[in-house]
Amino acid sequence: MAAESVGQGLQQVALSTAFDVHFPALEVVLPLVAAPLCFLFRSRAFARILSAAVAWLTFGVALVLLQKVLAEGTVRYPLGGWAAPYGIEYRVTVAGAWVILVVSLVAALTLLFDSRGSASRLAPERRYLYYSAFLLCLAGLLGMAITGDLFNIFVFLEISSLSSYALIALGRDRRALMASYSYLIMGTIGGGFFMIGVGLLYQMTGTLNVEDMAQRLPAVLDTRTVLVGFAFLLVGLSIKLAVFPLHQWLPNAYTFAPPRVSAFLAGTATKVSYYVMAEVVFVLFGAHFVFTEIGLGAVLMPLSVAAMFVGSLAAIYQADLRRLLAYSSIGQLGYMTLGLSLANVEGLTSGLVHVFNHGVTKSGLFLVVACVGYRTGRTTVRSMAGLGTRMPATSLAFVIGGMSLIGVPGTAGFVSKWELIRGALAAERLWLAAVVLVSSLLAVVYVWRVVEMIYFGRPEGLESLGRDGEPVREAPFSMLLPTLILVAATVVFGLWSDPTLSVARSAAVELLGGAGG
Amino acid sequence: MADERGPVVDDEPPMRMREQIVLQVGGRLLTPFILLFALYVQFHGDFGPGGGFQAGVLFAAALVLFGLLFGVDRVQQVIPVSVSEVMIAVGVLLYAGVGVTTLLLGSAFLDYDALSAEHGQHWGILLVEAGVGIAVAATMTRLYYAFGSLHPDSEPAAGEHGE
Amino acid sequence: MAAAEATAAAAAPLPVRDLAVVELGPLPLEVLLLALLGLTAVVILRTRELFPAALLTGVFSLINAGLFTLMDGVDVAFTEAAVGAGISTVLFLGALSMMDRSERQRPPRWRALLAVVLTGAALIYGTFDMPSYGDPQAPVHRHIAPQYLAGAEAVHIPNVVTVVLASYRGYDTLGETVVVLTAGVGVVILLGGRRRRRSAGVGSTIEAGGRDGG
Amino acid sequence: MSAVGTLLAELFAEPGSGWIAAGLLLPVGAALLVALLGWVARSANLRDGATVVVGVASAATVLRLWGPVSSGERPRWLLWSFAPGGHLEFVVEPLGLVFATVASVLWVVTSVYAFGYMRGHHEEHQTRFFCCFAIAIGAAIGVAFAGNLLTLFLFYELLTFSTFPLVTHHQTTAARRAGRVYFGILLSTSVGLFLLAIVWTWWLTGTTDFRPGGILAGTSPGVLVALLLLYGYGIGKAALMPAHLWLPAAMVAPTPVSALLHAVAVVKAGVFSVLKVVTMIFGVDTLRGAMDRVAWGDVLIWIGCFTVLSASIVALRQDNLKRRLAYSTIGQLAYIVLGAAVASQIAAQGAALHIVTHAVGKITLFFCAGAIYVGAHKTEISTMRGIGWRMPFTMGAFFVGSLSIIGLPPLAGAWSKWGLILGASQAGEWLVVATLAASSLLSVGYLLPVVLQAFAPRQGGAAGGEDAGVQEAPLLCVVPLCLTALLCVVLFFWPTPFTDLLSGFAGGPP
Repeated sequence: MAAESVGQGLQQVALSTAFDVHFPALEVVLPLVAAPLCFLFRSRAFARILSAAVAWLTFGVALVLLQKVLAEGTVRYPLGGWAAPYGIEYRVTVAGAWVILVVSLVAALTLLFDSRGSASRLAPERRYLYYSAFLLCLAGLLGMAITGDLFNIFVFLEISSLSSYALIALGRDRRALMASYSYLIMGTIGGGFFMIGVGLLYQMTGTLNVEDMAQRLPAVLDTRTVLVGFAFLLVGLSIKLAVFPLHQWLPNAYTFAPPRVSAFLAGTATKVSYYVMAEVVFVLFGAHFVFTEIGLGAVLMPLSVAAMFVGSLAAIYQADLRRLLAYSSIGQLGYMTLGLSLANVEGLTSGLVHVFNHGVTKSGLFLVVACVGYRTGRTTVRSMAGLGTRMPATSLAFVIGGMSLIGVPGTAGFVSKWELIRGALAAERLWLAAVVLVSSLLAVVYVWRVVEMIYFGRPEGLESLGRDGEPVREAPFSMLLPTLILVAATVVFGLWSDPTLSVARSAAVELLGGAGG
Repeated sequence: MADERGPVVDDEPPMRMREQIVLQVGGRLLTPFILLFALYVQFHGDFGPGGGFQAGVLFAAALVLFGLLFGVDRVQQVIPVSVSEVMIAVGVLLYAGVGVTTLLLGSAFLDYDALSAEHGQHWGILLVEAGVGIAVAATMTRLYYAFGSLHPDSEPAAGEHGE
Repeated sequence: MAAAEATAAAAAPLPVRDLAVVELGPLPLEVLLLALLGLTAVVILRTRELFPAALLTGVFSLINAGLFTLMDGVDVAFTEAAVGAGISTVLFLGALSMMDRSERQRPPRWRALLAVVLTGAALIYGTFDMPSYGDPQAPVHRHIAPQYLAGAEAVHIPNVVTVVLASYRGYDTLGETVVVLTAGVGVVILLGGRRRRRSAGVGSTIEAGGRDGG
Repeated sequence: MSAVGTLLAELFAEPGSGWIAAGLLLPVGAALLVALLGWVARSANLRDGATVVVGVASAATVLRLWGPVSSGERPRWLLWSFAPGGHLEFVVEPLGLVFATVASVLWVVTSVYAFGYMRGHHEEHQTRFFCCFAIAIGAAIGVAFAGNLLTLFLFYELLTFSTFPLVTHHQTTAARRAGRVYFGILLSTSVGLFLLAIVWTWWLTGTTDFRPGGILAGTSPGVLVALLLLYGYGIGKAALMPAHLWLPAAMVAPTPVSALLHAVAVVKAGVFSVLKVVTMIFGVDTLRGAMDRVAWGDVLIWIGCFTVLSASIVALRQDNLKRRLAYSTIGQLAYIVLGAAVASQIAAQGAALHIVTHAVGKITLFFCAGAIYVGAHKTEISTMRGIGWRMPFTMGAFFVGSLSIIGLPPLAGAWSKWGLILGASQAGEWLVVATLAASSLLSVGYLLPVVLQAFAPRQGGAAGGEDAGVQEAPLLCVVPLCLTALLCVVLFFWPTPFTDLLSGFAGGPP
């Protein structure tokens, strides 16, 4: 396609006339256009309705896209009408569609969550800014997962990062500013590294399209430039993915951000980075180069195991619920990167299915904490004391979500863990399976601390009073509904795991098959 | 270097410049030319170096220069904060709007040829560059308002708001 | 050398013409500017007074712009000069006007230093197999660029950079514009709620929300 | 919608699968009904009535399966696959049916007893109690009917979770501490060891299905013995020392829970799982061969013997009646583990029968302990002097239950102990035979003194001040315990349904 078009000037790619061919573009453009609209109209009510509507639309579009990809294979969309290596191409793979589905679902549900509780530093009449930033973040994350162009990934990475810094800084606690700042520093380094990596690879291949680059890379794989480029890409993504020991920005960011922002970011941001990392490793460079020649597994595997233990151990000692959940995320991300480092179908499947399972679980749990914070005014483990009788539904939601973190059979967490163990066995590493199982016992400890507090803790003194000075009661329905939907999803997809697993498996097969183009 | 910081570092650095008559006259003379140059860069981007991004920055630079010399208030009389914010959104929407238009015309997002078979590329590029220029100029101005209008005594308020 | 051949092979679609590879040795001016750049960077790091440091970042950007110009990246140089040396310096100064103007004495950060040294070393290591500067056989010049040149010619837009940025990669530029928007939104979120009190008079302090706490 | 349709179609596609579903879902339905009636309708009588009705229905459903199973059918129900390599599948075979029968029948009896106990005690949160109770029984039936290891594991964990609120029912600090031990041991053994063993098995064989004769034939003996050890300790509910600590800790629970835990659901689910794994994953012949070829092949037997003896000795020293019964249970459970570990068909049958006989005997004893608490407010054996005269039915039943546990004819315990000793001696495991004999003597030592104490002549005249308040427990408590005591006798004279059903269950493929 390159040869015939050179010299013809502008060549165009004809699109079919059906409107749904534009869905890949719409998926990102919808929130991208809605964000400045929110900013333009300066109305909180407008922004709120628009953002929720757009999030649900993106979810619908993501569903359609996923079905289409599963039925017809990769969906391509030439932006600007320019064919692949010349213009920017949207390349919706199964894995990409899967990730955008998770991102848009979590966004839609967190935006459905009544924001009454999320007291932020913004005055009420300026809340539209919050929705604007939220939509930008959503657009950025969706764009990263859907695009087939390395530089475009960087651009959307920047959009999502910048907006998430702003969102995190909105947290009520003044420490949110510092958390946002340190995330900004780390995130900018991560983004910068990614950019350097892209630059070096561009030097050696002359293209930015992922597939095109994947075809042209094998010829230059043995050069030092490519090696260094790969390293920069990987380290940059590892920062965004909070791979141990580059995770230090994460706990503060999730702890001090406004409640809904924690819920949204915890369920989505790292997951998208995970997908991009998988794309870089398996599609761009190919498993053979990454694991056989460079031996990345020897680095990533111990780091993942360390993350599993360090994250869970740290979670055990946290007094603040959100910090506890944040450290738990570091551990859970360890499971995901472990799956990636196994470099087999089962391992990658477990990582990809955990994108959904953990995204849903962790967002649900952060929303639970938001409910608790709204009623009690605190988010410490102590603040859960005795909530079992006063906020029964919220408490039960925490218990179920916690079980999913542990990986109790019947919850979504178990499905991922089981698949991960299969991956470890397929890689002939029984000890790794044992390590995974033992590490989940640590999750039992940190979850159980909270559960005991819920059902056995006795609130002391003023603790039995909520933040409005009245006795604590169940969270309002408008907050409970999205929370319970997310938590119920962990059970539904824990028992009925066929759909999630089969999609994750075809995504994994596709990614692994993409080695070397 | 140490010597140069003398006049600037004194308290209220930007304000001090208001009293520098030479700077004021020079700035007053320069500003229209910078603005003109910004427009040139904006519309000459097809032929020479430049484009919306650089033009936007230049445009904002002119406003900033004016603001440094005559005070932010004077600039805000011309371009109020709210207008700068609106223009940010307008710029982005202009760009994205071109894309949406081409999409509604049945071509790919941002496929300018949908606008016109012959001059589509020209028009498209012109429009999106205008969007970039507006957005960048407005953002830079807004950033300047945010930073340039702050004073050491206006500490961030501690008030927190629920919704 | 093997690497160079490999890059040439990678650029296979076009016939490898026997171009006389012009060995563009480093020009004296470039060396001078690069040395100045390094010097400025070191001075910025060593300065504890933030005001000169902020101004020096402007100088740094200007030198950079000069370097870009020498490398024929006029558009980039233009941007660098306008943004790096112009606006961001002013913004730095504005930010400085509300905080301490000198850095507190801090113990040297060895971890940061180590990270920087490692990154630098990796970058230098990575340059070893890069195509030579200005090598017409480099993949960058042979794979996609010809199409861009031809495309720009076909629509009679002499500035190829503009065509690439606004049309071929127009979506990226939309993204960049959105990045700018995001930055604007972020700043408005964080700083926009505050009112200027001294110059705007009493009236504006009692606007709704008063002290918004940005 | 189509998913539901498929589900229903599958449900009745194969003969018997509908009954399996009913057996499993009825307790769940009971839980829902209890919750509805208790929390929404707020009627205790309706709620308790519903429990009994559904309980009877569920027991009838399970009993309905006896016919097909004893005629050689193996009803199965493939529900869905919840993970690759793991299908939620149920297969009814004799051993599982026996366990399910024990669980569902004794559930009814325990429920009736629990009404009396809970009301007599004015316990709070009764709705939650009966709700969890029903779920626990459902989980136990799930364990019984599990067609593969993963299904078994799923319900095994469900059993842990559903019984946790029962153990910590009082929500006191003591309950919390006990709950921590209970949950900690059961969950860490099951996740850390049991699941690992399952994974290992699945790695070795590519399946986790239960098959007559086992699936591990051909595996190296060392691996087999290591795996056996993993299963032995991984199934923490079987309470092998030192994983037994959860059992005494769980004594803080209300007595009906203890009865359920120690006689019906939890511990029996543990030993049942061990027995099922040995017979249908290892295969007794495969295991026997491996044990003979490895120097430390008998390691599980040694542990079992140690557990039997030490638990019995500890029981001798307990003054708290429930704790003494708990240690007795630990020893008796180890019988069943031993029966499995001996790896002979006869011993396995004896062990399977012991699930039934011990359940009936031990539930009687716990009912009695609870009745003594309700009627006399006594928990320590040393204070029970002479109460037998005031509570003749309770203590009479206690006597019968004791004899059954000791294994004396004409009580049910005799059959199972006989089978175990026979199997062990045929297999040449004389250590096991000796241990069983010694343990019987020890159980005489820790059980009969209670009876002697209760029927000892009272000191200082008829109406001693201390005994003034002592009276027979409410009828709802006494009738069930008399019923179970009667069962101990009946099962001695009429064990054939169980023995017939279980004959040859541990053999190879039919």
